[in-house]
Amino acid sequence: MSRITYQQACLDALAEEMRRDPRVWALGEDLGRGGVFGQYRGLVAEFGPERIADTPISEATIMGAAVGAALVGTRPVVEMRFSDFALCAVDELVNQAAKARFMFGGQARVPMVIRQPIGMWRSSAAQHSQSLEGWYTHIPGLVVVTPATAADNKGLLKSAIRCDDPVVYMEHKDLWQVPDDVPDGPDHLVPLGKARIAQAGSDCTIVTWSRMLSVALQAAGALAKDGLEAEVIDLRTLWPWDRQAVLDSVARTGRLIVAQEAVVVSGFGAEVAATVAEELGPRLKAPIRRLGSPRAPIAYSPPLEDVLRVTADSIADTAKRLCASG
Amino acid sequence: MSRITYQQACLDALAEEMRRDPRVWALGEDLGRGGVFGQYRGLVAEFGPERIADTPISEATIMGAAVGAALVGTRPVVEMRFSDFALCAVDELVNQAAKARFMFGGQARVPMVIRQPIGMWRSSAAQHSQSLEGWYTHIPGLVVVTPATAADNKGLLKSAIRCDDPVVYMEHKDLWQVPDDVPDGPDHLVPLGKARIAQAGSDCTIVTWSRMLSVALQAAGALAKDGLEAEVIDLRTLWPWDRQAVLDSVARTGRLIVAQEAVVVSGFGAEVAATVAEELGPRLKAPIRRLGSPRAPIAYSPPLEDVLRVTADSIADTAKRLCASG
Amino acid sequence: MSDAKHNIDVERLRRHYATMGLIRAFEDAAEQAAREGKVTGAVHSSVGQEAIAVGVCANLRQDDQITTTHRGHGHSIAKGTDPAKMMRELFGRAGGTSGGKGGSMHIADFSVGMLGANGVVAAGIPIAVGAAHGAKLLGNGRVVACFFGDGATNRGPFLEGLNWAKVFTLPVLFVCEDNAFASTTRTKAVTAGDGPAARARAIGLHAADIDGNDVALVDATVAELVARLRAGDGPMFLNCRTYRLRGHTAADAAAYRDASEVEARWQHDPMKLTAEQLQRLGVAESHLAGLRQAATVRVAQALAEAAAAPYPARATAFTDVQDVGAPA
Amino acid sequence: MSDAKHNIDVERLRRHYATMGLIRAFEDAAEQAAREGKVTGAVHSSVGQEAIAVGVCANLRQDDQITTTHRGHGHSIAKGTDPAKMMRELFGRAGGTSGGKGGSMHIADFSVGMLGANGVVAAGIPIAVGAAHGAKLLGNGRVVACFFGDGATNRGPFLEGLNWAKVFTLPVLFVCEDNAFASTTRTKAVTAGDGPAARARAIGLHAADIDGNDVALVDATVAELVARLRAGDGPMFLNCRTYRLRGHTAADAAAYRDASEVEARWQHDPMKLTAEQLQRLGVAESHLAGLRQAATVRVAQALAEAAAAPYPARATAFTDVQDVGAPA
Ligand SMILES: Cc1ncc(C[n+]2csc(CCOP(=O)(O)OP(=O)(O)O)c2C)c(N)n1
Ligand SMILES: Cc1ncc(C[n+]2csc(CCOP(=O)(O)OP(=O)(O)O)c2C)c(N)n1
Ligand SMILES: [Mg+2]
Ligand SMILES: [Mg+2]
Repeated sequence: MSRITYQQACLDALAEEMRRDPRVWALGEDLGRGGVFGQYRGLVAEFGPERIADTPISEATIMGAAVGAALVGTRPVVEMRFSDFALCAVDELVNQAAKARFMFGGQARVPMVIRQPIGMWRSSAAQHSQSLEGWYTHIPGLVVVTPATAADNKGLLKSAIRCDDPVVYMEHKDLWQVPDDVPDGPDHLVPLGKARIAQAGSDCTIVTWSRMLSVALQAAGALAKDGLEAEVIDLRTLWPWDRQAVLDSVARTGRLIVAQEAVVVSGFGAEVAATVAEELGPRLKAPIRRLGSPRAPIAYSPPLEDVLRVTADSIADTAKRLCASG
Repeated sequence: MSRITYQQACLDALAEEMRRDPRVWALGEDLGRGGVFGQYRGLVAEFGPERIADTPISEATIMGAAVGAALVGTRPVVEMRFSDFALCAVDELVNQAAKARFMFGGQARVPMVIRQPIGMWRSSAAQHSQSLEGWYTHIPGLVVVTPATAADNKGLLKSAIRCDDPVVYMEHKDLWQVPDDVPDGPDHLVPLGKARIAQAGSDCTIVTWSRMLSVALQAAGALAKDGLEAEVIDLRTLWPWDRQAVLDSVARTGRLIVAQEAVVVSGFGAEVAATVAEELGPRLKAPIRRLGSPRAPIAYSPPLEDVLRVTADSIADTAKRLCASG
Repeated sequence: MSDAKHNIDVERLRRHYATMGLIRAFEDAAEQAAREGKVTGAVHSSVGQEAIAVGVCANLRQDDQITTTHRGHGHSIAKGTDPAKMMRELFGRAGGTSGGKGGSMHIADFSVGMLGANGVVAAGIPIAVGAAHGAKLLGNGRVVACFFGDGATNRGPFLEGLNWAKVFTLPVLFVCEDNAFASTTRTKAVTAGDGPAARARAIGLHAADIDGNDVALVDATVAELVARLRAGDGPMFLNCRTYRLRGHTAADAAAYRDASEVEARWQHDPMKLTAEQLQRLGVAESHLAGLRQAATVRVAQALAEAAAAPYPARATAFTDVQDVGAPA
Repeated sequence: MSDAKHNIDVERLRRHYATMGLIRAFEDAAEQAAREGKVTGAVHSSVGQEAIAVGVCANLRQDDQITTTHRGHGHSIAKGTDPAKMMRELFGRAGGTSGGKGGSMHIADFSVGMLGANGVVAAGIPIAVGAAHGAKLLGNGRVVACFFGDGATNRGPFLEGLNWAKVFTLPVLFVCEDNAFASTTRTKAVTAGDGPAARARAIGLHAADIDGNDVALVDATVAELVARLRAGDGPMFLNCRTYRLRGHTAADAAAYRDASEVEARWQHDPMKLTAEQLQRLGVAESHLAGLRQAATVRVAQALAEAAAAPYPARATAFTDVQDVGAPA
């Protein structure tokens, strides 16, 4: 175990996988100078500019070329810089990467990782702050991963790189500098599709992912002081997601809050809520609650940006109300 | 009232609005020859090639140029041909059209209609068949419309053209030739955000939109023979959607089925289901059920394609089971 | 014996003619089947453009690779795809190249380096570039030919892909099939400047601009370009002027152009031109008729087989989606 | 009195110098405020590129329009935006150009035809083209100048937008600020061919390629190009060679380039060049110092005002979203 940052953890993960498998390479803008968040720092020295490739500002072709390179047997790790810019490459991701294996009847696979940092990062405004993870869960063929901790950003990135299908890998921009205890050595893998009970509890279930995990844990801490035990589940992977872990928990607690940073409307929280309603509906002790951003673009000005944030208080308040009713 | 097709209805709507407002114009590939589904047939003769503009195959710029043209006071109607191709223009739609009004503090508006035909259309396969309406409901700034009938394809298109914000307008490719009674004259407007109770009933509520409406009505017909009265609600507009109409209905019937052609996972049905669970959860008589496509790309071969379709039988069966339980 | 102009030997030209004839027969049969409703999806015929497919692919090894477009039957056949398997795909049957999942717009045959057709105009360009990028990283000496239409040169990936290939010095041959149409629109009406080759040159690529209906010329030009690819000279560009003799799809009567224009273009039909050339080289028309007849028979058999083949098992609607998270 | 080379009159050049000085002062203050954490978002300085903004916008009428990029303060000031309003925007305050909702990357000022900065590289190109398309449809005689960087010429919309403008004969002036960098990358390292102007010419546009640090030259060149736009000659292209004297953002020390390289480029600083030119034309350095001083004072005041301005009301987080379906 070492205490390292989320940023260092994924750096280690990529370096280990590149050492292990010569077919793994990374491509994107400015990677040679370490990438825009330092998450490629120093890699070009070890692996050279062929395997840490600086590209033109050509998002569509970064994505499309990775599809081609994956089809012929390499394992590209694509850096999109901000998930917002990946919107310049949606055809290549959704119509090509996600569908090639199926459309071609299984003749080939598309083992690629698409890194798309998400989330609010002080005053990044409407085009540099979006959390669009829900979108990609809707697209057959894609795996969607949203690591919340340094340990997971190591273990999940390694699993993503080893996955034979395209993985949309969404780090959160506000987590890069957050440290965590991370298992040492190259064998720390976190399986895709397995949630983690970040805190056990019996009064209500809070399902969350990405940066919202720390907010949910804070809320759980506050609730504990009021004698309420919240169970906090970090989904880690949104597709496939760990339905069973969530259903088991909610079956025990009878109450569900889904907390996400993304816009609530048609966010992934809707899928979680709908699934729980379908499976457990009449057995719930209280109505389901979703928390997330109102449906408005993200403003630049700090106080306006903050209006959109889900806070520990809002989670705790919601939990208290749910636990009071029913 | 005249009996005209869905295709003719929207042709009439566009022509009427172009006559009424000289700022309205249409742009897209092959419009001069009537558009790929004939939905622009004859318009170039009346309005000339400036206002029915044939464009290069440049989806990103079709969308982006429309944003610019809208910002300076024209009212473009953008034709994307297949919603799948609109994926080549997502930055322009999501980062630009949807956000400009807000990012610029309300200095300008983006009155444009983005037509994106959706849905399965025999053997169009994975890149020409998608129903991605759910995606756009997640994006602040966008209105999302999914007309199910010829009457609505007239009245909603006219409302969309008159709307001062970007409207993602999704016709269904399998409906072009379907006739319906359509009110005559240029005053037939259908308001954005109002659902229609396509059939009243008290035993369960079936919420649907687009082509699935006819399937749901068929199911309701079959259920009637078994003595079950299903209420069928056509949402018509997915954003804003008529929450109140749905909640009122489900409050009465106590049972909800959401039927959609799109992939179930994170489709708009999840938003409807989650909302009803939040608002009415413990008062439901039976668990909510969502029907839609399994999460797989759409295959070419007819029998494989059909595996993904929601049928009247599957809706009726689900309704019967819900009505039996509870 | 050889044709002086392009120094092509008659046997090679005869083989080209045979392959072109096979493509022609395939396209005619596929269009007919589409009109009869036997092929349920769209069919985009490459009739009139066969010389390009054949002239290019004749210079590729089996393990070299290609990407193609919605109009890709010819390229597939020229690269070595079995027409019978491809016809089964068009019929949506088991045993089709993609198991019936893709249809005409998603033909692929990785066994012969055919990396896939594409339903999205210009989408094959970055994919081809990436395949070449992969070849370079793997050091396997393969080259990639990337087919696309003149209409595709107005989409962003055209610029991005060419620039990328040049920046990374990748072994890609870009082949533009400049057939005058983009669906129902005359490409020139929506395209500025001096054409695809001029655009390529501005991005630093060597570009040739030739009559794409002359198979010997295509063959000879590509031989040179592919040699340069293999020598590591970076991407090469080839614009092939041709004409789309049929409608955009089997359903398109192409009433937006005069019959007289089309008739004039039939005089420049590559099958006709190649036949005349072969005759000048001493091959009898009866021999050529035999080649055409063999193609027709082979395609008729493919068609009959396809029509008789079973549909894929319904469970395959859920296979090949993804390893984790596929529908149960 | 006028400078023979560009036939520019000294008063016009003096005004250019004053505006360039205002931009310089604004950028210096904004960068400083960003480093101090007073400006919470990213700041991209246009120091070294002021001559382009000023030389171009001097040839536009107030109701002509521009689009710009993440590096757009200079263009905005040159087009007539009040620096005080813009500074409030950078501080996220009420009364900012976008009411604090946009920040530096989303400056817009429709009152002077500034249609918006953009956080997405090259995204302003289609928007500018569309604005020109709108102008043509409305017949209002306006022209549009579209600013973008050299890095943007590798994105698809560059090709698509130029082609579109030419096909529809639109009054757009494309202005490439060829400042040698795209973020931390040297643009040349990822760009093939003979540069932006060559690409534009291949798409059929008339293109000029000039020293963008010479404001008189920019002014004179643009005067001619804009005259052609107004005459209906269709889109024009201008490549302005320059150098990004600061880091990519205020947070970027730009350690990826040698201090000596940067120093050499400061010798070619447009402020310095213009001052020398004015001195040659007989304007005293003391007068120029006065102009610079006035700019510094004006910006200092803008800064103080911005820092003192209130934040926008929280309810405005939900205004300007959309007419139907906005959050309650
Ligand atoms: C991105 C995109 N836009 C539009 C279409 C519809 N479409 C299919 S083929 C075609 C014309 C393509 O023209 P060209 O590239 O010249 O190829 P050709 O059909 O002539 O072989 C169009 C517009 C598409 N498939 N993809
Ligand atoms: C589509 C997109 N990709 C990447 C970025 C990140 N980015 C911001 S500015 C920039 C460099 C732009 O270079 P250039 O166009 O030359 O403009 P300059 O910064 O030199 O003014 C990059 C890569 C972005 N904003 N948008
Ligand atoms: Mg063509
Ligand atoms: Mg630059």
